[in-house]
Amino acid sequence: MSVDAIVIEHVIVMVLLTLLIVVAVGIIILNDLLTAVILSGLYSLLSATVFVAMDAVDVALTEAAVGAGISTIILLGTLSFTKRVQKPQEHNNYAALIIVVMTGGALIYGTLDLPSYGDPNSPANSHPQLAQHYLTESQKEIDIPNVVTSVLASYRGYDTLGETAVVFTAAIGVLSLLGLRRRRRKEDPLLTDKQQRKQQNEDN
Amino acid sequence: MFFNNHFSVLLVVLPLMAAPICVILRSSKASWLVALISNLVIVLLSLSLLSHVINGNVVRYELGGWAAPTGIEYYIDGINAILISVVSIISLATLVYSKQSIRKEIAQPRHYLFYAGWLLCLTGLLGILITGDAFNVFVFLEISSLSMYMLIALGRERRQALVAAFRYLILGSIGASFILLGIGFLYAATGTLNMSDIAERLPLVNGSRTVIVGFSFITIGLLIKTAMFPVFSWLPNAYQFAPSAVSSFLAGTATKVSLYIFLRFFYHVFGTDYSFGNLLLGNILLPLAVVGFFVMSVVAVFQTDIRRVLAYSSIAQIGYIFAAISMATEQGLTAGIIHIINHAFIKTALFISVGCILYRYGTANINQLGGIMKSMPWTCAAFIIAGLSLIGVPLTAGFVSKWYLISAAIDSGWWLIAAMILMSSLMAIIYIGRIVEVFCFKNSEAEGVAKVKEAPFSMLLPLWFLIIVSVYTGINGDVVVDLAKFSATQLLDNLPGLNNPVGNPL
Amino acid sequence: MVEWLAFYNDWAVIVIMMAGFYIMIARYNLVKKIIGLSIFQTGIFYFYVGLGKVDNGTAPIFLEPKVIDESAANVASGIAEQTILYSNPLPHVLILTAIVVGVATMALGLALIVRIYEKYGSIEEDDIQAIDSQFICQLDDKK
Amino acid sequence: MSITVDPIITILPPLLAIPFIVFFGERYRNLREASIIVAACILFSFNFFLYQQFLEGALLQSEKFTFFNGLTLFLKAEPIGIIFGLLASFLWIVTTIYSIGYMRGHNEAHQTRFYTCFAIAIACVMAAAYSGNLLTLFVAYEAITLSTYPLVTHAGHAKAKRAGRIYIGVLMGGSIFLLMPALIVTWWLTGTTDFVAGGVFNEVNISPLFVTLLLCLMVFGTGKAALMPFHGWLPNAMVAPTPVSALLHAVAVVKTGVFLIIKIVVYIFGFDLIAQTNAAEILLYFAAGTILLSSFIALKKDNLKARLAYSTIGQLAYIVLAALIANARAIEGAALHIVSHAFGKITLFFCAGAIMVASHKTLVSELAGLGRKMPYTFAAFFIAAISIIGLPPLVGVLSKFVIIEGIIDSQYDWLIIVLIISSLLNIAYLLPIPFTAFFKEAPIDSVGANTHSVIKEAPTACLIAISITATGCLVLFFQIEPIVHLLSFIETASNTGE
Amino acid sequence: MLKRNVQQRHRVVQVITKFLIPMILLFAFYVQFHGDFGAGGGFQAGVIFASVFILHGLIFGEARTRLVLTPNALRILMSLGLLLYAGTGVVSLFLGGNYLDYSVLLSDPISGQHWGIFSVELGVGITVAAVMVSLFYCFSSKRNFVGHISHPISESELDSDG
Repeated sequence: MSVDAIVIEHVIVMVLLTLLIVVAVGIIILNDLLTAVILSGLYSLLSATVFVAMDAVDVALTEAAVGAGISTIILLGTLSFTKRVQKPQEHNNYAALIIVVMTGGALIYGTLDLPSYGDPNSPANSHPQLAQHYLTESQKEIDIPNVVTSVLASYRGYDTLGETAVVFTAAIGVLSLLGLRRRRRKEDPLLTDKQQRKQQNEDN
Repeated sequence: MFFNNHFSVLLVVLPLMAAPICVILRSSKASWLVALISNLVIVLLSLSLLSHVINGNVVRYELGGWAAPTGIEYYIDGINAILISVVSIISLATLVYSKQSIRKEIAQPRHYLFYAGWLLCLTGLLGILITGDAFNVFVFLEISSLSMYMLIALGRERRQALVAAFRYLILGSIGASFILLGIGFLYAATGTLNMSDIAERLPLVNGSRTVIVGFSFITIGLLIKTAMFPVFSWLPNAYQFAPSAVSSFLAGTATKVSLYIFLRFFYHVFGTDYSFGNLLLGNILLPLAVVGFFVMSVVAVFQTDIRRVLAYSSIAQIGYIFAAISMATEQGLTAGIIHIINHAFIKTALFISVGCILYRYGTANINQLGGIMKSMPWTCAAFIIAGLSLIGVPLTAGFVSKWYLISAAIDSGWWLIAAMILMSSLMAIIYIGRIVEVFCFKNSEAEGVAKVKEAPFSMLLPLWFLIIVSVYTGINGDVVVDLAKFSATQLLDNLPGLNNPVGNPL
Repeated sequence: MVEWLAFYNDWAVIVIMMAGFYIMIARYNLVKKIIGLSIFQTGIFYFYVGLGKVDNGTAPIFLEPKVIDESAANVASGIAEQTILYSNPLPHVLILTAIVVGVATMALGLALIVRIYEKYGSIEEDDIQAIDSQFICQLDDKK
Repeated sequence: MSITVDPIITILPPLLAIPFIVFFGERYRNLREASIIVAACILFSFNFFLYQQFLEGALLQSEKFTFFNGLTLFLKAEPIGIIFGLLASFLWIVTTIYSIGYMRGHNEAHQTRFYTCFAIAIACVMAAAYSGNLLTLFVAYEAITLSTYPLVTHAGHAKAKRAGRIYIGVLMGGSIFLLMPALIVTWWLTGTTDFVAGGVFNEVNISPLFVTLLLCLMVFGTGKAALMPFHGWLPNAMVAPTPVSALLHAVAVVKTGVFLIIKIVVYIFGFDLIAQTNAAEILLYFAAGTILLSSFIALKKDNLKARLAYSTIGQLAYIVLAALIANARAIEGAALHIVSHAFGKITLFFCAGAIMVASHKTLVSELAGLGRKMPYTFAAFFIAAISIIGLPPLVGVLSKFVIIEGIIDSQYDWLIIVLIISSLLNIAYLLPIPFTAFFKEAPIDSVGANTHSVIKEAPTACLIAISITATGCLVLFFQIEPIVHLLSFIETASNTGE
Repeated sequence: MLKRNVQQRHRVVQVITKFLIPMILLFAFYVQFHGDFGAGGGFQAGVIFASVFILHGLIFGEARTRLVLTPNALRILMSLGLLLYAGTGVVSLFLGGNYLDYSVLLSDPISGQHWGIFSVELGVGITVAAVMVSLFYCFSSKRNFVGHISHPISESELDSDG
């Protein structure tokens, strides 16, 4: 690949990130929550593209499935129970703005010494026992083409165990708050009598 | 003493596996039993771990059999071995207590979820304490946080509990995101996630702005998680409205574990010289801590709900601990660790005794609890003893803490801070004395209130167990002091690193 | 100009994070706060994944199963093969975990919002505060 | 030196009495009170035993209990402690007899709680008297505060609770805020909190200002010594039942405070250090001010117990003053004054309580003509008042005399004037009380009958107690020699330390 | 009532969905078991698998989906998934390795790794799928409550809550 290809790669990411900023600002401004939710779905799809452009296909797949899929569905579910429109806020919150600007400033200060984007010799990409080890040794040790999977499930399998536990925790949390069973049910015309009875048994 | 390295992993895996088993069993009693048994085993394991580590061994355990920076490892030295024991003992005590208490607070069908959440919270806390990997800290922090949000939302004043849980969720997520960002910056600078490895590589990039920003974001995130002075707003509501068993458990453990992360990062990963020498962390933390414990003690005096008094007092105590550890001396660190341990037991005991009162009277409002000493003498006696300990009366654990805090401050030449600590102790006399006076000498206004039985035995048992522990550590203070001194010197002296001769990787 | 362009990605990511952060702390609407949280977190994800990007690199999936052979000829061809650069897989793994954590937090937060709406009839922070303080006033009046 | 006796035996009798007190409870009150008297007698005999052993040269020390980090708790008997122990245990017997009469006559509630806390307080006082180092004394001091708090708030009404708040606030607040840091600093500087003859600071180099500060912290931190401006708790604490005011707030508790100051002066700082640094001078002004001011306030108080309380504050300041002069003679005077004031003031309080039980009168102005109805009580009051004022042939004069000797030995001669003025003021506020009672006519009510016609003499138990202590004032005047002899042991100890 | 009409009217969608479901299922299995070779793995597969049921629920009404995948089954499945993951580690403990050390699972370390990864990915997949479906259930089964909320909160409700 040539230098031009690198430039194009960079430019793609830049454009996508700019688009993301636009969407995020849209979410800040809009009072209609439904639109905000739809925008956040769009946002997730865009970010999946960003991840592809950054070579993180697994992340992209997950972001698409989770961000655009599950998150949007539960957000919509929530909106269907609550209000669709946010109460307009009369005054801007300047304290919050100051905090945000300060935090952002600190972060920008931190990026000044950051290795440049795509640098193969950055500490993160050149650590012999981590990044390099995974790319060079995993074939020998685990022999799975997708390095992400071998890192995820084996080298850092313990993290993934924790991740599964997080999902589980969230599930029992939601269960404890909302409950799995329907507490009050109208008759569903699509169900036969037999099915209705079965469901009642199931619920009791 | 016999300790097999493999046992260390069971500390985390056991509650992690017990949680889904609870969910499968779905019965209140069975899941309580599962939780209790697994917790009991954990206590035994943690004590044997402690006795192993206290001989100067550092336990390192490579998960998945991958050598340290490549894979994730456990890194257990004095400080986390102590805290693992403290957390598991407190969890056991509050678990015994919870059986009765949640009967009145949580609907029967949700009990199994409660215990599952409890076990996951314990998993998270122990996971944070035990791990030697920076990112792994974040993962387990989230396990514990999510389960805490859930447990808090189960509180008896459902409405406020929900809002308290939500506010905690928002603030906690901000904190966790900051920590994640901070770890990201560290990763960018060093290319590694293993704490010992980071510590080894940091000197190479010491002046880097990336590291400074990583450092400050981790600090801010942890300050939120520990409910340090300016960012404490989640704590009072959470402790007040959570189920009483949960607030007892959290009061003793949650903020302490965040404090541990703080110690681990700033003494071990960044190194004392860098954190407190180059970046002057002490100069930032100390004023906050001092203002924090002073203001919060004053605020505690004006609360009407006892749980709120205790919550503000907790924030004040966190201020003490921060003041002590930001002195960055061995004395100060020792004092901080002693106070972490002692306060964990004291505050849990206080919250449990308030929980007992809540169980019988249905309120923790100080104005409605006149003269309950007569009907609940054991509970009130426990409250008084624990309260005296909080004040720092001799022969209680609190005295040992105060002694060390003040002598550490004097040792560093910070006379003013010693005076402030003492002033804030006076506030403790006021807010505890106020409650005790109502318990003992105020005549109950409502007639029906007086005719209440003492709390059930299964609630008094853990309460008095904790009281005895805190009195014992007050009388025979060397137990805690020696542990704290050992771990403080270890934190300060042990130059960490993967090839550290003290470590004995398996 | 070009020097500053090198930072464009980092700074854009920071702007995104801060947009999310601003929503979280400045908006009263609880659902908005949760959306803000997810925007903030995605910002962090870009930051992490960006760290692992290698110029000219490709996704860390070995396209052809490599033959592991220690013979000299294959080592030579292996050098040629290794001109394929792979991006660093570690940030991807971390972010996979973080995404899951994010969605878990979001689900729990939204469940709380649903319950709060049931109890308060509002999902605006200031309304909730007003109702709570009114409730406390009532308690005081009773005494 | 072969014999070793553990002073811990003095703590046990009151503690062992508690199960009996609780067990017998309200149902068998005679047995309950009998058990207390037995315990008190045993306690006194133990103290006496210690006294004898001390004279024979036995080592009176308990095992050292390691607290934490090399800090130890232990008991060790020394002359002033023995005197204090003997005094408190003897007066406990008397007070118990008195309180039987008083509590029953007054129909007080919660008597079991009262006696239990009382016993605990006495045990703590014993621990304080025989404490082997400053830390032990501090621990005992705190324990006394806590165990007497329920006694102060005994009545449970708003005034009692307010008194309790002030009590805890001043005593505990003072000790935690001032005394504890002083203790920690001492330990931090010297690595010990032990009482060493001649002081512990000999090895370390500290500036005079620092010594002054430390001494001020300790003296003001000892709120129980009621040095102004930390005196407010004492008049408030008078809301407690009279036996409490009598034994605890005229003898045991407040004397623990001054005892602590004496110990600090003698064994922590040492005479030399105080003399060299002139550290005590500012405190002497405070003490002198307290003596005069409290006497003036006492003059204005119409409530009998309040007047006695301010008198106590003044008398305590004598002891503090004597201690701070820091020479051997003055210390001896201070120790003697502990004893003489104890007998005098406890009698006065007993009388005040007896008057209250018999006539329900609490104000001085109401006492007119009561003397004829209660002759024994007021006679005892008169004797005790004379003793406090310092006239022969009562013990009060001895201690004042020795204190004045101590002042003459020192550089602060002007203090003699303070003492003389104060003695005159004593006369002015104490003597009018028996005089009104004996010589003024009782008021006549609207019907023309004497309002005192129904009043009888106090209960017999009260009278017995009163006569014992009043006799004590007289007897000690002639039998002071054993105490002086015992005190001579301190001097030699501090001399060898120099 | 509106909902019913919508469901009855959209036969076309329902028919198409019936065709789509097996394909999505197939894709989910592909992602699950092919994750070693291409992008994807347990988590993604779990989400896709769950999306089958979510789609079914959206189109045919969530009540019918509950008949296919009952809440009880979900509860047990999500627990079993987590147990499978953690249990794999325990098995390697018993076989003498460290926790989650898959190399000891079989005599050949590499195929041990393969089987270990397969097993834990399966665990993740099961848990995630079950969790996602139950999240969907939770967030849709509360719908019937909405009509019963009074705005703003009445006094009586305030009292009952305290």
